[in-house]
Order: sequence, then structure tokens, then C-alpha cells
Amino acid sequence: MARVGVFVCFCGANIADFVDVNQVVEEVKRIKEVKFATNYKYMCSDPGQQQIRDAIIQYRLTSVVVAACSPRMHEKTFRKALFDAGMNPYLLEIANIREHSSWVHQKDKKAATEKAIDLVRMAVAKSIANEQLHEISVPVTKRALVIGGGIAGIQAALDIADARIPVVLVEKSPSIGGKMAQLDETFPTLDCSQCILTPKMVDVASHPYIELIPYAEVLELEGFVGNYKAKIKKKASYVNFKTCTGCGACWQKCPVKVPNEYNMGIDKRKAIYTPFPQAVPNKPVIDAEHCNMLTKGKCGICAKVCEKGSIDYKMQDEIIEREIGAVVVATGYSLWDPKPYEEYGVGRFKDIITSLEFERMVSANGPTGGVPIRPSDGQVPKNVVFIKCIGSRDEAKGIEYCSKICCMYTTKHTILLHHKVPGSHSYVFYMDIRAAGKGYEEFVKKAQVDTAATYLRGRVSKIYKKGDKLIVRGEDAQIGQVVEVVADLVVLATAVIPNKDNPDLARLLGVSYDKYGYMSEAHPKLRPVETAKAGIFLAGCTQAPKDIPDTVAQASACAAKVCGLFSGDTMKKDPMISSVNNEFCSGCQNCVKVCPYGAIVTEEIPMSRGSKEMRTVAKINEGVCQGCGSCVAVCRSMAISLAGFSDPQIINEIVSI
Amino acid sequence: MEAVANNQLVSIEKPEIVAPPNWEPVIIGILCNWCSYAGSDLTGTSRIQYPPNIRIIRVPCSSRVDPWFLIKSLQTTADGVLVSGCHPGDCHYITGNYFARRRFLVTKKLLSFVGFHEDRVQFSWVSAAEGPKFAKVVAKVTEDIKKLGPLHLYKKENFDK
Amino acid sequence: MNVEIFVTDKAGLQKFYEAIIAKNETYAPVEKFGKFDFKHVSSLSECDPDSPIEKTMSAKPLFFPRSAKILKYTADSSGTTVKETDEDPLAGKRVILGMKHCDARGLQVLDKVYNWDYIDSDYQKRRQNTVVISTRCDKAGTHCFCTSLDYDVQNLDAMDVLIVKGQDGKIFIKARTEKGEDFLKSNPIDSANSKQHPASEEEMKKQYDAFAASFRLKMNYKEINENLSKIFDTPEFENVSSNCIGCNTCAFICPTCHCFKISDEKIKDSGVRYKCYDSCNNGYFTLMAGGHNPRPAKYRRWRQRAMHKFVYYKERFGENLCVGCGRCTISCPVNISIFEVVNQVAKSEK
Amino acid sequence: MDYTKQIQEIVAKLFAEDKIDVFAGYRMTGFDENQVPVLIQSSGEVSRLVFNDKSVFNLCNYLKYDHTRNKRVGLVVKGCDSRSLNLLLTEGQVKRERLYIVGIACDGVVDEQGNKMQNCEECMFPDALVYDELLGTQHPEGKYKVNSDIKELASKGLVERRAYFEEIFESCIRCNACRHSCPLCYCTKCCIDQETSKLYNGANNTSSAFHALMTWSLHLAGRCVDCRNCEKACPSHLPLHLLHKWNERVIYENFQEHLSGVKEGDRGAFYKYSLQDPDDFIM
Repeated sequence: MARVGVFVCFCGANIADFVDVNQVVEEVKRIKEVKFATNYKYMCSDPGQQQIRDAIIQYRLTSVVVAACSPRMHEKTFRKALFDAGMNPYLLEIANIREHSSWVHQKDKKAATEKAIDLVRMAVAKSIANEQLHEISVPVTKRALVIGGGIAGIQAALDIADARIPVVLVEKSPSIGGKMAQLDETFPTLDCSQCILTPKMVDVASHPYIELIPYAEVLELEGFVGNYKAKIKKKASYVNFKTCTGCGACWQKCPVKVPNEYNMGIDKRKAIYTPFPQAVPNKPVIDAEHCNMLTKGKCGICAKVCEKGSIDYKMQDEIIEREIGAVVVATGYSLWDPKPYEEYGVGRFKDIITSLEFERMVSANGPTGGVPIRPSDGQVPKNVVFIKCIGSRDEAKGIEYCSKICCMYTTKHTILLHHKVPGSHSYVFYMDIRAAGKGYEEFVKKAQVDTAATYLRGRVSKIYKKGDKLIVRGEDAQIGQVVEVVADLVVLATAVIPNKDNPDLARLLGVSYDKYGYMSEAHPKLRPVETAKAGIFLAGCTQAPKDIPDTVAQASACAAKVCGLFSGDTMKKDPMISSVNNEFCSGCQNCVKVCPYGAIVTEEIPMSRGSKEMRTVAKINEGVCQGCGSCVAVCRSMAISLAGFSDPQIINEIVSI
Repeated sequence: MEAVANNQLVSIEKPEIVAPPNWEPVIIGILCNWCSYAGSDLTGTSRIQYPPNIRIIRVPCSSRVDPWFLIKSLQTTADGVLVSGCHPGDCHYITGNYFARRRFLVTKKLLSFVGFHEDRVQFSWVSAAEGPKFAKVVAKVTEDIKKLGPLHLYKKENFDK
Repeated sequence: MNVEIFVTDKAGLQKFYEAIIAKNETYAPVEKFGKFDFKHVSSLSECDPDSPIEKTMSAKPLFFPRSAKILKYTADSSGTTVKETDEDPLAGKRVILGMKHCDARGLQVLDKVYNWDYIDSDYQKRRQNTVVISTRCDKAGTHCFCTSLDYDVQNLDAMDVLIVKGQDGKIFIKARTEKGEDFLKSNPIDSANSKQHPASEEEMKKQYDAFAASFRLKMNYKEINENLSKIFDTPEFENVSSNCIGCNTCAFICPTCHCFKISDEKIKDSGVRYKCYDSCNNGYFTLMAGGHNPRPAKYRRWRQRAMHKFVYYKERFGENLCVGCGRCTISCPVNISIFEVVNQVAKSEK
Repeated sequence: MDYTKQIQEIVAKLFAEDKIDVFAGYRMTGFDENQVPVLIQSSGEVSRLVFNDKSVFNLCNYLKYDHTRNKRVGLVVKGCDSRSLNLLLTEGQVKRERLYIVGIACDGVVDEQGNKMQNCEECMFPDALVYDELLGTQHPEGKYKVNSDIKELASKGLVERRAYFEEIFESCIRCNACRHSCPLCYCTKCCIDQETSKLYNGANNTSSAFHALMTWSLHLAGRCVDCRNCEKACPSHLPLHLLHKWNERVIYENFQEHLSGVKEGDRGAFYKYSLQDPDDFIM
């Protein structure tokens, strides 16, 4: 026999002013199962909770109804109160008489009170059908997969590995380092990117808890939080990394020249190459698309010069499997192709370059030895025009959002130009200068003073060629006039966009993504690191454009999340999930089709006890089920039940109004 | 029929049934936890007023709503039912509301075919940010059902007054 | 008993019916969706007392309704209170027109069951307050075999008034019980042209003979009673029931099936307890709370049905439970005939 | 349309080659022109089998009961029957390798009075869609037509429709023959059985009949193949096809012309969705 206790909260005046709380208590006392009912000024306060705890013991309550604010507010608080009194916390029901009654019917106390009584009756009826539930524990494989070896992936991998949790780091290209490895100096401190990044890269390679798998891709991820299984494709590198010493004899002798991606195509690399001198691992790979031996079957020079015999032209892609418990996605970003800006002559004028090309040029290890040049004639430019918001904040041609980093790196570029080319002058066309960040505004201010760059607020309408110069025509909105600037070089600050294959990867992982292709976090404010799929976390520009400090912070947050997940041998999970009653299940498997998480599988069970004949029934994977109830509603024989929202609970609510 | 002349409310399905004076309909609102329930909470926190006829039931997702619930509601306590979930594409459970949408349409049409007025069961998408919309939806549903008069079809014993 | 037999014609019968309906709470076969079911009527045009047996449901629900309220209760903090139900809509004084003889026989069977170890007062009240006017069929239905069973179709105690349509449009009306006599006194047949017509009995017998001759099916019930009781374990039951789909229809429309279940409908703080039809063909009929089911297989349930109709009931009450109306065969979705089944099984080897 | 001889030959061969344990077919009632389903266990009984335009009952119903479970079954299917068979295969209730299917290219069957059945007049798929062997000449695929009863009822007013359906639900005696005769109602425990349902506590009265029939028809919405087994089984002769045909129409018109059981692997309309599904009925 159910023994329900009802606790009605005044919420100060929030409820009591508009709902007659005494009448509510009197009315619910008439319900057969209600053995105790009271009200109090603040039920959530400690004395309020104490009343609940005392009544549970004194009246031997079998369930508790708190009539107060929304369950989204204080469900946890009151569950804990039940737990402290030795009662199963899931025997609590909350009647939301504040948000659903007192606050929305403030002009009619009688109606608000009647409604509050009904809401409490419903909660009482539901609570009678409540069952004791226990947190579910799922075993955990304590190994993390980090996808992407840029600064985000490196940071996450190191932080997780430092907690002595094994990490598998998968990088698509032959070396880790990512976009940050291509940068020269970083804002706002102007410390050299390589100097701060390469030690971390080396740490990754030598860390006992990190398994680095370069030149590889994730093909498949199955399973659920704590129990994923990943299939990883190791692309054929045609070089045996185990024996290769990285001496470099092979790429020095290779006769094939290919545009160098690392340097944005400004110079050439060979068909067998290491992407850059500080690459980790510092082992060459053969670019199968361009290698003469692999395309035409002729050449073989690298194999001849390799003393260790590490070259293996017959190498095949290899698929390996790893069992893992959590995934950090840190696949980075791409840059927007400015081709739609035809009026600027993008593509026609060689002396219009992108910021990253400029970055490579001014980089000490860059193709031009750290001095910017005009691609058209190799001259060092004196007057350089920087144009911001290329693609960003442009609904017509590009994307709607702000790419966040361009203001800062353009400022940095004016400084670098000022340092590297004496007598040069920068012009910056901008829409706004967005310098929110520690030391950012100061950095911008100082740069403007030091470089004496000309800042022009306005859009560029046209770029045309006059002799060997480019004429940049734009509007200076501050003086309200059209201006023309004679430029030796134009640098476009192109927008940050998600990688093209982000949606594919998101689908493969079972994570949602937004309209641009960025993967979606579980909550934009309160769960910015998690995805809606448990055990998969996001770091860096996979989620949205970010600068290096933000990326590193998010990566470390991911690591903290992963470590938290792995803190025990099992993880705890909310028990409000579906379960199948085998006796009722007829095995139609329609539930399998509607489950958004693939949490339902089938199993064969004996027809009856001891029978050899088998029949198929549905089985719910506790680890994967998120408790949406889709399967419950489509189960015709009512074999599936959703704990916390079972059919008897809801029907009880319906009929008790 | 005399009562009708005095502008009293009659049940639209059974015109012979006249609503008692000061009759107020009971409407059951089944709301998904993540969008519509949160939206209704926002209506509360914003102190937006709406008619008090609705009684709210929380479910995790609109896809949890079995047509059963609607039938049972109409047969017992309710004069009308409102089911509300996340906007298409916004489902917390990815695809739940797409499946729910199909069932809702068929249930609504079937009920109207066997003689329930279409407006007895209504559906809405209300996001967690749409507090004002929730109030508007409730006001509309209440007004609609008030017009339809009391429901007296296939009621269970205790509810056929 | 020296009873008057009234003779009238079609028009007279019509008037007789009309007068009854005008004066009494009357129930008669009403057609809905091509099937006649006994309903309350307020004019003769609504109903057809001569409805064909194949299309007519039995009158059993007027005495043993498909679902009857037993009691009402409320439960609140002051305790559980049992209340009287609403007035039984079937308990008042009433007349039934056009009941078939087989249904009347069915009532006699039910009388015994409901007057046995427990007296079902609701049933008794309904019986006492009802005047049964039974019309003899003109000819046998396809699946009828009432004439070859262990009862005299012409003389059934449950018929208060008997109507027989004789030759030349002559219609004979005869009170068979005191209740019937009283009824005819208060509802006189106004075009009665003679009383105690000397040849009436004979002409009625003649009609019966012609009626009896129209039967396709003849059952040797003695042989069946005897053989069935010996062959409980025959595998033939499995064969005859193999195409049964277990739908329960046979029991629901049978004029003598009398099993019921109790169903509570509790909503909010009050509830109603109902007594509803149940069927031994239902797989859950014998399911016990502990999970054991003595009749899990379909053939066992079929055997129960056949044996109950022709063996068990006879052992206790001395007569067959089956009245030979053929309704189960007509309504069976797969046309299983109880006549065929029992004959086939009775012939089988043990 | 009479394939008695062919079917007898096929079945005799199947038994001779030991390909099946049981064959579901039709036999004559023995006293009139109508037929009864029959399950044949040996070649000796083959001569009882018949097939003509009186072979109405959907034999797929027998695939769901104990006596054919785990046996190798042969059966005759018409177009509508084969659609229910497709669904049974899709929903994992029978294994294809256990079946030997004699498909019929059906010219339509007749009711007990000899009139062509309404569903045959409107049939879209007269030929068996899944079979091991097909008898008869194939027909072109029909066009979707809205059922004439549905059209008529839908044009009526709300009060009139309510009154009509009230009669239907009042006349229901809750025997559940409709459910038992439906080949797609194979659940081991039914949600509208008081004995098994967690929730259904129904008396055999009108409100329960309404609840049960509505739930039942919604469970068959997007699955019903219009074989009309239920309607033929109903002892009260209720026009149950109205509920199903109405749902079928709503689903066909709104959900990308979904028709159930047309091919194996195609599930009911409620177990898939499309982004194009109507949304305008939702506020």
C-alpha cells in the first residue's frame, strides 16, 4: 500500500501569494494514499528538507511529492534529501506549482489554487507508480582516442596521458603540429610558435602513455560511452617507420617536385618528404600520387639510397582496431577560399595573397627566409594592404559568423611587416576591431602606435592593377569618402571554416553538427565541451573558430572530462532508461528502427524455460540508451518500459486530474 | 434546444449535450522535457499569464507520446489535449519528433474521422526559448476547446456526467 | 393445464406486437450492419421478431449482459466505501419478442447454473421480470440441429408465450406459463377469432414436423455423450482444432456459455467493478497468478469446450449444454462446426 | 480462377520431396459452396485442397500460431495475403527459408453471396508479391483509389459521423475476433487484453470497445494490407475496414504514398520518417 507524503512550498511569496497553500494541503489530505501533507515557507532550505527527511521516517512514506518550483530547478536537491533519509531518490515526484501555476495565473487565485491541487494530485498518482531505481554502472575501457594532432589534439593527449591514461592520437597528415606549426609568431606576446609547439610535439612522441598513429584516419566508431571500438586506417607511407632513421637521404635525392602544402605552395617539396624539418615523427612518407615508382613503376632512387632498406613500395593501407572509452575530436579548421571576391581580382592578380601565405613568408623557416615578397616579381613590398573579414560576416558571399582570430593576426602581421621590411607601411581595411581577450586590446593599441599603420574603416569595393602596382579602392567610412591606396601586396584575412569532411566525421561518430559543418556541443553555455553523444568531446576549431589560448583551454577541459569519466572502473549513468520485458516482446524489431542511438539490439532466448526452440527479442544496451522513450511508444505489445516515465505513471497522471 | 437559444455552450459532437453553467474545459498538455517543458517554465519565469485550464504532464520527448495517452485522456478527464515538442531538427534525441509527428497526424485524423472535432487534439512545437509562444498556444487551445463545448464521447464510467 | 390457444393472422399478430410494444418495455431483434441483436424498441418498424436464425444474436445478453456493473466504490483517506450501483437497466418489467426456441432452451440451462451453488440474484430478478415471447422458426438454419438434441423443442419452460406460424397464414399464440397467461390477459389479441380451436394443437404439431424435416444436421447425442467421455486423450482433438484461430467468438455469441471474469475500472478515487464475458478459448482463461496454465495448448481449450458442452455439464445437470443453434459455426471466422467436430472426435479411436 | 488441380499437384510434390511439414490451404465446408482453411500434414490429405474465387481467408494468419512455428510451411497467398507475408518476414515473425509460397495472380475473390469483395474491386496488387511459384497470369499494378465508403463518410458532417461510429462501437461485443483473425496481430501479449495489459482494464462496454478498436487500428496504421480477415471474422458484421482504410488514406496522402507490405524490408509507416512530412497541422 502506497504511503505518500506531500510537501507544499510557499517559495516565500512566489507561490503562497497566488495559490492558497493551506487549501492545497487540505485537499490532497483527502487522497487515500496520502498519509502526510504539510506546507512550509522554503521547502528547499535545510529546515524544509529536514521536514521531508523526518516525515519519511515518521510516516514510513513510500514516495514523496514536493509541490514547488520546476523539477528542472530542484529535482536533484530533493532527491538528495530522500537519499539522506534512506529512501530511494527516484521515489520523488515534483509538482510544478510555481512556473505552471502561481506565476502564470497571478490574477485568479481560485483557478491557480485549483490547478495547483490538480498538479499535486497528478504528482501523487504518478509517484504511486514510481519504482525504486538505481544508478547504472557501465564498465569503462580506460583509453582515450584523440582525433587530430594539432595544438588541440596535442594538448588533450598530453593532459590525458599525464594522468596515466593511455591515449591513441590519430593524425591525418604525416606529422602532428597542425596549423600552429605553420605560424611564425603568435599574438599577443609575439613568441615564436615553433618554440612553444615543438617541445610539446616531441613530448607526444616520447610519452609512454601516448600511441601516436600519424598518416591515419578513423573509419568507424561503434559502441557506447566507455566501450567504444574504433577502426583506424593507417595509410600506406611506403616507408618502414621502425627502421627509418629520418636521415633525409631519400628526399634529398628524389627527382619529383611537388608544391609544398606546408608552405602554401610557395615552394616545392619532393614526392618523398617530411612535411617540415621539425616534423614529429620525423620520418618521410611517399606521396603516392606523384611518386614515379608508384605511378609509372620507374625510378626507385629512394630505395637505392636508403641504407636501412626502409622503403617498401608494396606497402598497403592497414586497418587496426582499438578499444577505447572516450573520444576527443580535435580536427581543426580550414580557410575559406576567397575566389567569390571577383571584384578584388582574386586569382587574376598574383600579388593578392592570403594571410596564411603571408604568415609562411614572414616565418623564419619559410620559403622566403622570413622576408615577404611579391609573388609576381619577387620584389620586397613596401606598401601592403591588409583586408579583413574576407568571407567572415558576409552573408552574401561567405558566412555569417565572425572568424574571431583575423583582427588579431592581422595586427600581428602589421608588426611583422614593420619588423621585417624597414620603411614599409601597412594599410588595414576593417569593419570592426574585435580585440576581446587578455592583453589583446593593449596589443592592438601598441601595434597601431609602433607601426603607424593606416587603419581604414570600410569595405574594399575594388582592386585593379596599374602598372605593377595594385590600386585598392575602398570607402573610409570615418571620413565618408572613397579612398584609393597604391599597394605592392594585398593580404586577405580569409575566414575560418570547418573542414570539408567535418559532417562526414560527425556522422561517423554519431555527433550532430550545425549548418556550417561545425560539430555541435551538448549545450552552448553549460556543456561546451561535451557532445550530445556521451563520451565524445570537442576541442578547438572542430566546434567553432578559436584562437590558440581558447583552443588549449578547451583541450585541457576535454582532458579533465575524460579523466573524470575514467575516474572509476565503472561509470554511473542515469537509470531513467528503457528496458524490455522478454515475456511480452514479440520480436518485431520496430523499436530497433526508431532508436536514435542504435541502443537496441536483438537476442535469442528460449521459447520457454528449458526449451530448445529459440525466439528473438529486443534487448536494450543500458550504456547507450538515453531514455527518450521512442521505442516505448512504438512497442505495440507494451514490452518496453521507460523507467521514470512508464505507461502506468503517465496514465495515472492523466486519470487523476 | 432551448438552452442553445440562450447562448449556452453545447458539445459540438453531441449538440444535445449542454455545458453546465460556468463550465471550464480541462486540457491535458503533454510536454517534452527539453524544449516545451523548459519553454513553459520560461513562460512562468517571465510571468506571462495564460488560461488556467491546462494540466501539464512531463515526458522526455514527444516521441514518448503513445496515441494511447490521447485516447485515454479524451475518454477520461480531458476535453482536449495539447502535445508539444521540440521544433523539427531540434530534438534533444535527434529524431524523436519526426516519428512523433507521423503518429500525431494519423491519430488526429482518425479521431476526427470517428467523430471527434479536429481541435480536440492539437500539437505544437515550442522551444525552450519560446515562453511567449507557449502562452499563446495555450490560450489558443483553450479558446478553441471552449468553443467546442464539453466532450462526451465514449467516456469511462466516472467521467460521463 | 388446459391452455387457450389463440389463432390469428399476420395482421393480427402485427397488431398484437404493436400493442405490446406500446404498452411494455419491449426488447426485440434490431438489425445493425446486417446482424440482428436484441435491443430496446419503441416501435415495431425498428425491429423484426421473425429475424432469421443465421443473422440473429442470442438473447443471452438481456439476462447475462456482456458487461454488467456489480458495484461501485470510492477510496479516499477516510477509507474505501462500497456503493450500490446504478439501477440495473435490465431488471425492470419487460417483454422479449422474437426469441428463438434455442435461446429459450439456453435460458433454462443458464437458470440451472445461476441457481446452483450461488444464487445470482441479478440474473433471477431479470428472469422473473421478463416475459419471453418465442416464435418458432419456419425452417432450420444451415447449421441448426436443435431438434436432434435431448430436449423437446416444442415444450420449453422458459417460453412464456409461444407463437407458431401454421399453414394458410394461421398464427397460433399460446401461453405456456402462468406468467404468459397473465400477460396475454393484460395484452389481449384483439383479432382472435376463436378460442380453444380444436385442431390448433394438431396444426402446431404439423408445423413442427415440417420444421423438423427441414434439418440438414441430425445428431446422435447419446452416442456422442458416451463416446466423448471415453476419449479424453484422443489426438483427434488436435486435428479438429488445428485451424482454430482462438478468437473467442464462439463463446461470446453462444446462448449457453456462461463464464465470466471480473474487471475493475478504477479511475481517480472511485471505481466500478464489472462482470464481463470470458471464454475458455482464450489462452489466459486458465492462467494462474503463479504463471502456470493447465490449458496452454489450443487443442486442450477446444477439448474443454466440446467436453463441457457434451460431457461435463451433462454429468452435473443431466442434460447437454449445447442447444444446437449453430451460431458458433456461423460466426466462426474459419467455419469450424461444433457438430462436425464432436462427431469426428466421437468416431475416433481412443 | 480455379487452381485446385495445380495446387494439389504442387503440394503432393512438396510432400513427396519432403520440403514441407504442413501446408495451409482451403477445403470445401462439405455442405455448401464456401471454404474453410485447412492445415494438411501429409500427402494423403492433398485431395481435400481446393482453390477458387471462394478462397477468401488470409492464410498468413496460420504462420503466427504454435502449430506452424518452427515447421516448414507451405501456403497459398493471393496479392493481399502476400503483402501481409512481406510484413511478417520484415518484422521477423517467419523465416523465408521455412516457407514454400504458392503465389496466386488473383482475379479477385467473392463473398458468401457470390459478390466480388470490395477490396478486390479496389485492389492495387492482385498478384502475389512474394512466392516460390506463381499460378495464373499476372495483372498490371493498379492505381491507388480512395475507398468509396471512406469518401462517402468523409463527406458527411461531424455529428453524423459521430452517430454512425457510435453505433459501431456500441455493437462491438469485445470478442477480439478481429484481432485474432488479423495476420499482423501476432503479439504474444496484446495491449488490449485485460489479462496481459498493464493498463487496459476494460469492461466489455462501449467505451472499452472504442479504446480497443482505436488502439488496434492505430497499431495497424501503416501496416494493414486490406485483406479484410477482421471484417469477415466479426460476429457483429461491423465495417471495420473503415478505420483501416481511413488510416491508409491519411498515410498514403501524407507520407510519400506509403503502402504497406509492398516489398520485403519495408516497415510500417510509423517506423520511418521523412523531413518532408506535413508540419502544417502543428502550431
